[in-house]
Amino acid sequence: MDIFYRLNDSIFEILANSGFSALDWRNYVMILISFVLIYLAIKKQYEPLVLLPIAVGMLLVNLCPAIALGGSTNLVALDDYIKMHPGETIKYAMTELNGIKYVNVPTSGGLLFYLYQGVKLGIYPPLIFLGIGAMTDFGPLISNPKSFILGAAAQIGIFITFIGAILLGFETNEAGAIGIIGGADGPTAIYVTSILAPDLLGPIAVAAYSYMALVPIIQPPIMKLLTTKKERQIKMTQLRNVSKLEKILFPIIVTVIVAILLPDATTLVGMLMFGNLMKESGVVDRIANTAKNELMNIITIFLGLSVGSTATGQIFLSFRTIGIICLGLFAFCMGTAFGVIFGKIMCKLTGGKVNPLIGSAGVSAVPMAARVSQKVGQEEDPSNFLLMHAMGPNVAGVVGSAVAAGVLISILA
Amino acid sequence: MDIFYRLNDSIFEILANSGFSALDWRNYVMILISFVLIYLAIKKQYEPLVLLPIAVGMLLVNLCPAIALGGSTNLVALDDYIKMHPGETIKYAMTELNGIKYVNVPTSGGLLFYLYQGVKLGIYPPLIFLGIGAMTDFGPLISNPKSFILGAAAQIGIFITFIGAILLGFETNEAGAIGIIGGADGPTAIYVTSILAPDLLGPIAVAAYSYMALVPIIQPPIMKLLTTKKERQIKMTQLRNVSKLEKILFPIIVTVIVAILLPDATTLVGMLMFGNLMKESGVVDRIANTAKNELMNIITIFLGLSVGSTATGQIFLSFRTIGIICLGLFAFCMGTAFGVIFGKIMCKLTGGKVNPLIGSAGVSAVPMAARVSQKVGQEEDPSNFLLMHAMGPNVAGVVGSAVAAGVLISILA
Amino acid sequence: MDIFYRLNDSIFEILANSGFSALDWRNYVMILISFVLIYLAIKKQYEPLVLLPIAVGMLLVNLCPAIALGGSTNLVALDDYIKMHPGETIKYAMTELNGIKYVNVPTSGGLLFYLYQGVKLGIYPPLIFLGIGAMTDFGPLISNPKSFILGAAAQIGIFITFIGAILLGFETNEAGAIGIIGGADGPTAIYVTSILAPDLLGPIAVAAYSYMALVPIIQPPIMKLLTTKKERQIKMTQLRNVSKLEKILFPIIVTVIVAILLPDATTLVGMLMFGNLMKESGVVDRIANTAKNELMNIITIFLGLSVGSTATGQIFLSFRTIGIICLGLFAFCMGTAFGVIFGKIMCKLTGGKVNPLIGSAGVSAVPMAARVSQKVGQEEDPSNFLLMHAMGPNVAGVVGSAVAAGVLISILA
Amino acid sequence: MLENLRLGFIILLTGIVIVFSVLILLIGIIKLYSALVVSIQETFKKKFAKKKKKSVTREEIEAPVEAPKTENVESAASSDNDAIPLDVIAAIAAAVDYVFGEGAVKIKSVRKSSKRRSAWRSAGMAENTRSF
Amino acid sequence: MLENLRLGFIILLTGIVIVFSVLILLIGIIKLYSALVVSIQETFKKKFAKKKKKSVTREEIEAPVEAPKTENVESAASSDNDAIPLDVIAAIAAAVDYVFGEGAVKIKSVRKSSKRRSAWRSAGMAENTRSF
Amino acid sequence: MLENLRLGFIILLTGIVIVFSVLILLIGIIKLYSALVVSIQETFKKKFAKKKKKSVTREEIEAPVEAPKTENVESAASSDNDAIPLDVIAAIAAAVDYVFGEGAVKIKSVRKSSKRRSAWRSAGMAENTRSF
Ligand code: NA
Ligand code: NA
Ligand code: NA
Repeated sequence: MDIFYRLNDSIFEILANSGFSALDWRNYVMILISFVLIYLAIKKQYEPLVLLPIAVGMLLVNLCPAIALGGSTNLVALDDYIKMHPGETIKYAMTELNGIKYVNVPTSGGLLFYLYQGVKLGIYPPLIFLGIGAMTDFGPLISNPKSFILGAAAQIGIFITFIGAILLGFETNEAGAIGIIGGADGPTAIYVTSILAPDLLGPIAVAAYSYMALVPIIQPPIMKLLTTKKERQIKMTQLRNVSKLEKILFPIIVTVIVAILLPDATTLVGMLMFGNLMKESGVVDRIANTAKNELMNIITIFLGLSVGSTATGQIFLSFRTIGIICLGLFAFCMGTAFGVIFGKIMCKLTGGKVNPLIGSAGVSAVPMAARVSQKVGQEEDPSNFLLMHAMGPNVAGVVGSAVAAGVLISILA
Repeated sequence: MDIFYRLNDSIFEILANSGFSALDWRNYVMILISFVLIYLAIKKQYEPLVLLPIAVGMLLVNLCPAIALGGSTNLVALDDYIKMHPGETIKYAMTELNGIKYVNVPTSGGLLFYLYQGVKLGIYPPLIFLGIGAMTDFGPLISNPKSFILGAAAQIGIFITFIGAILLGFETNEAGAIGIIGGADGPTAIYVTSILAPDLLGPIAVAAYSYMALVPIIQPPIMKLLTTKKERQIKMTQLRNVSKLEKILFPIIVTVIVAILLPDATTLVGMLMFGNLMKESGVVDRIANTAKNELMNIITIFLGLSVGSTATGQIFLSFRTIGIICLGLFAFCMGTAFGVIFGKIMCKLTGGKVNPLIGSAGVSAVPMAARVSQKVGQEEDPSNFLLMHAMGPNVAGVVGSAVAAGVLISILA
Repeated sequence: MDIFYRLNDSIFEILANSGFSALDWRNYVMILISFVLIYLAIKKQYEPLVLLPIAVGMLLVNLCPAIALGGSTNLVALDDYIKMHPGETIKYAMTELNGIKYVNVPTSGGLLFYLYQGVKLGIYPPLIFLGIGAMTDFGPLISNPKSFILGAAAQIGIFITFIGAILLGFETNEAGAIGIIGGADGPTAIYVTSILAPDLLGPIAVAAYSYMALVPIIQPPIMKLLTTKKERQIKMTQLRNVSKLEKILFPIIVTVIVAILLPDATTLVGMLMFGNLMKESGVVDRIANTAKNELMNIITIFLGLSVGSTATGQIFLSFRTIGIICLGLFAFCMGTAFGVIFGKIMCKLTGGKVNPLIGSAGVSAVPMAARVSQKVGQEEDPSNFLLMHAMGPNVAGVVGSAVAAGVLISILA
Repeated sequence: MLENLRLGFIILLTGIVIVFSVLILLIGIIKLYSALVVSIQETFKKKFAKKKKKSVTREEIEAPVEAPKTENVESAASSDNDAIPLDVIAAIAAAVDYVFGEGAVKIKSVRKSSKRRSAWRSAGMAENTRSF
Repeated sequence: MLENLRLGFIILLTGIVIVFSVLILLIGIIKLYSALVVSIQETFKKKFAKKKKKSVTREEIEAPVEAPKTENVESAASSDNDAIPLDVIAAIAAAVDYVFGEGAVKIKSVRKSSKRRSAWRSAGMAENTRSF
Repeated sequence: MLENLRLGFIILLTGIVIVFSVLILLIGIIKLYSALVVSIQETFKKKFAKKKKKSVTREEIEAPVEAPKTENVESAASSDNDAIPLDVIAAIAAAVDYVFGEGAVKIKSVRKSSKRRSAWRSAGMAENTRSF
């Protein structure tokens, strides 16, 4: 009989520790949100490589918060400990509080806690940049370096959003992290947020990657609104070929300039450019291929899961998240608008040789934004090929957001 | 002359530090055991991907125990330190004990100590499950969900062995770790053991993987003993095709149910199902392929070596190891038996539509146990193809042992 | 107006934190040196897989030293902290010094600091050895085990250089690290240096890999000087075929012998031999391939970057570096010379059956040094194929330097 | 040990109860959603003809520059080649058999020829950069 | 918040100033070095005929045992095959088209046949060990 | 420094003594076991004819479902293809030469055609899951 009582107790205790009693409504809401993200990632293919791991991380942490908790020391009253571990010798330290002896039982952290360390210590985003660098061709940018202006212009959205965030009542560090959504560059956004406002990692990463996936929907109306039909029909002259030597020198020069002027941007820009140097040098294909394939894939899995694991219901479900979602959209729109506006200015200054549509590609969101430029251009004139010209501002935007990240970190961190 | 005296001293000191003087007979016995394991892994192909690294880890740690020791602080008497490092400035802290000053010289840990952290912190097994999930097809299980009952039945062996272990005098936490051998699933066994009884990692991992390799020898006699010739000749109807949507929903649903009911099983089941979701979604092939290939291979090397490194002679060579080896075999036999018995019950209940031979596949040991069902079935009737039907209980067994692991951890940890 | 003043301040502060004010001339010199190394790696293909990452690490750390600094705790005066973070609650511990309260703001370390831990803890070099083992064929050495004598002879350069370094005023631990350059084996040199004299990692790694790339220039004059034309024309008899079983037993036996006699060499030799065992066993191709490809590539990137990051101007630019460069060359020359001299002795003892040119391959620098033997031999007689015979001493040299490393560590660490 | 043994029986029973409960619950849920999915999909199939046209329009927005199938083949090249209909592969295999003798070899990996590829390569950004 | 807002404007301006300064500086430098590179390369091209002979001699020192192109193809095999002239690949593709029908498939990876290879394999050390 | 120098000489001598001792010991042991292995293998070769039949029986227990050779080829596909006799590869290469011109290309990877494969794929578990 005694055994059945205790069986009952035992099953009851397992149920008492189960999610049914431990989770609150916010966790269930978050689980639903993670389902929506999984749906968007799989069915709509919204940046699935990152959003699927993020969504799963979000799902797991809300089903079982312990999976993202660090190790700790449990103080177990000595008597209880002996009851639970009959006949064992006690191998942990003891603490005495108010005359009662406690055993200091260390507990190990959850898997996502350990994976998260790579985000917290700022290791994953630069390593992903290493891989991106190893797949990026800066040729179009080198052959038309003026693209850098468009890559800079599109970052204005970051700083305007920063002010918007302050107006909505966010702290300055949080506002900086929210602004960087406008950089339209995932690893940069995660890197900055992990330094300035780690609590916001979940919503900011989700917003950044979602809007990047939505670029083909967000940008065209703004682009059409700000340009005339005639401007959109401008055809640009073909880009010159860039020699291998120029491509090799480019990453070195960019690293030196950016790192000296803005040390806080060194890690991101340096890794991006190191990856590119590996690619362009052509002498280290072995490691360049691993950097852009297996290494980046492994880091992507770890990064996604652990970023998702910061999105517990208690943190994610607040009005601030709604603010972040709105501000993120605002940032993308602003970035696009300023890119196009500076495109128009360059169009004027060059006497109509620049199609302003390539300005919107300056937000980054590589290579989606460049394709949108191509597509909107072709809608006006099917014989117009803007893709190559838009790739210049597009990759310049990556450097631009890393520089903007450096500014934010250096002032706000 | 002085130099030759000191040369003599110096060579003598090296010999004094060599294995000849530092190792005891148990280390030599362990070295022989590691040779046997290397032989079994290479010649007999007993789960070589895991047993070979384990055997090498075992070999290395018994040749040179320091390779698995953590960093520590050596207290070196100041006078000795100065003699050994003439002319150097002392850069370490000093401690004074009984009037003698000591230099606190920090020493770095051995390679296998650092690799072992991934086992100790519970990181490797879930990552291996990630890869396994990315290669597993749960289709046969989805099309015949009743297989879950066989996957549950075969886990009864775990709990019966638990009682057996207690009867042999093991502590409850150790008994839990020993019982999980019956799960016939390597990463689960290592995960549970690293939490409940890390000292037993060596023998338990060796037993688990060895018996998994021996499944074709262990299971058939039990299967034949418990079934009639007629039962073994039952042909099962073909499984229905499972739609892609069902395959995508399956890992999500299993994660949610298991994680809510049994949080301690979340990490293992969650990673297994995340891997499977990556596979079935079809939109993240890049990272799914890395998860099941390079990432899993790297982790396998690290896991094997570091599990092996826990098997020092001092720990491994005890009567307890013999007990573990015996109980492990008992667990496999019990799991097989209960799987087959429940197969017979299902056979009865369905009016002879289920061949009880597929029950033994519920122990996991994927896909070996399913093949054994196929083989034993074909021995009676060469035209009988049970493989696909056995895959259902087989993969259900993986989920089943993870759930059983959750129960053991939640009660015993 | 106030805003513009503060804008001015803000930009001024960014400039004040920029490299222009923080870097000193030595950093600029190091940047130039890193350019030279990048040039040599890309244009001259001097061991680019390692020298390119080293050069980039060197470049980054001298542009922005913070990238290699560990996390620390900044004491920020409470008043300043509140000014900088208006409205925030203070979440860090406080310290009171001289009546002023300080906030303990923890800062995260730089990327290269974290990557460097794998060097500091001695993890990367053995893992690279794992990959090298998985690509090495010890067949030529097994079929002609006397090659071990040449592989030992070439290590004499290590110990002679050790004395040379002491004569130049280096401490004994530093001298040990410098001597190991003569091992002509990158991972061994880095492993020993990280233990004995981590400050010298930069110059020693650069010297080791540079001279390995220069082996075709350094060795031939010495080889020709020490041999007669007749000796160089000696043709060697074909090597016998080695059975698979011998190839499988070889790594096990070498591990056991070396580890028992010299525990400090266990990690390097053990991993080299484990990699080789994986290759030769033929049953674990999955993990053997990952070990020699992706895992090794990832580690190479991390190792190169973090070794380069130790080469700050303040450390690298000293007369000691010049000493190291000279001693490194000396070590290579001595190693080559002793290899050839022992080759001559073996030639004598075998009645002219050994071509002394294969002795120089004993320095390691696999497979470059063996090719040099082949090339110098063919210069005298185009029909002479020494390559296979030189591979024996060549791979023996790898084992030899690992053993020498064990000696140095066991005496000096 | 008696106490341990009692604990053992409790765990035995708890374990069996929990493992069976959880897995039987899974059976129920899987049966439920399988039925649901099958019925939903049949409903959708009927609506498919209509939807198809819409989705084509939606796809055209991205199509000219996206070519996701090609990406798919590329990234999965080393493992399988689902993106090409099995009958095409069968045809190729047959052709190879014809040349080299039946059953001798099997083409390891077949990739769709994509004229867009070279345009993309010059566009300077691997397709799969997109997600980072 | 007013204080925050003021800070916001300062950061807005600082950010814009710095981002534009850095990127415009990059424009200048890239233009400069591009011009430089182009002019240098043209100078070199003229000297090329002379140099070529020298470099051949230098290469011969390593050539008989090195075969760097083969290595290149091996290590990069999974991604691209630059080491073989495109026209060769085109020719192969044409041949395949001829056999299997136009546009149907594309050879995934072409590797130069290297008689040295087997010698190297027996030499027992993969080419790419060199750097470690 | 004099003290250091003395230490230097001791290490020089210790090092040389130890390195030579260890490696010469290795020479002895390798010679010994090589001799042993060669003699053992010759003994085994004689017994081979008998054993062969036995091992066939043993293999049949696992064969119908295991197909280890295929697994081997799969997992090692990227590096080499030892599992197919070299003469088969030579034959294929000759055929390719015949089609594309001698020496032009080399088939990179040849895999045995395995009818079991598709059965396995549907069996839902990659062969190499086995070990985990
Ligand atoms: Na951007
Ligand atoms: Na199981
Ligand atoms: Na050496």
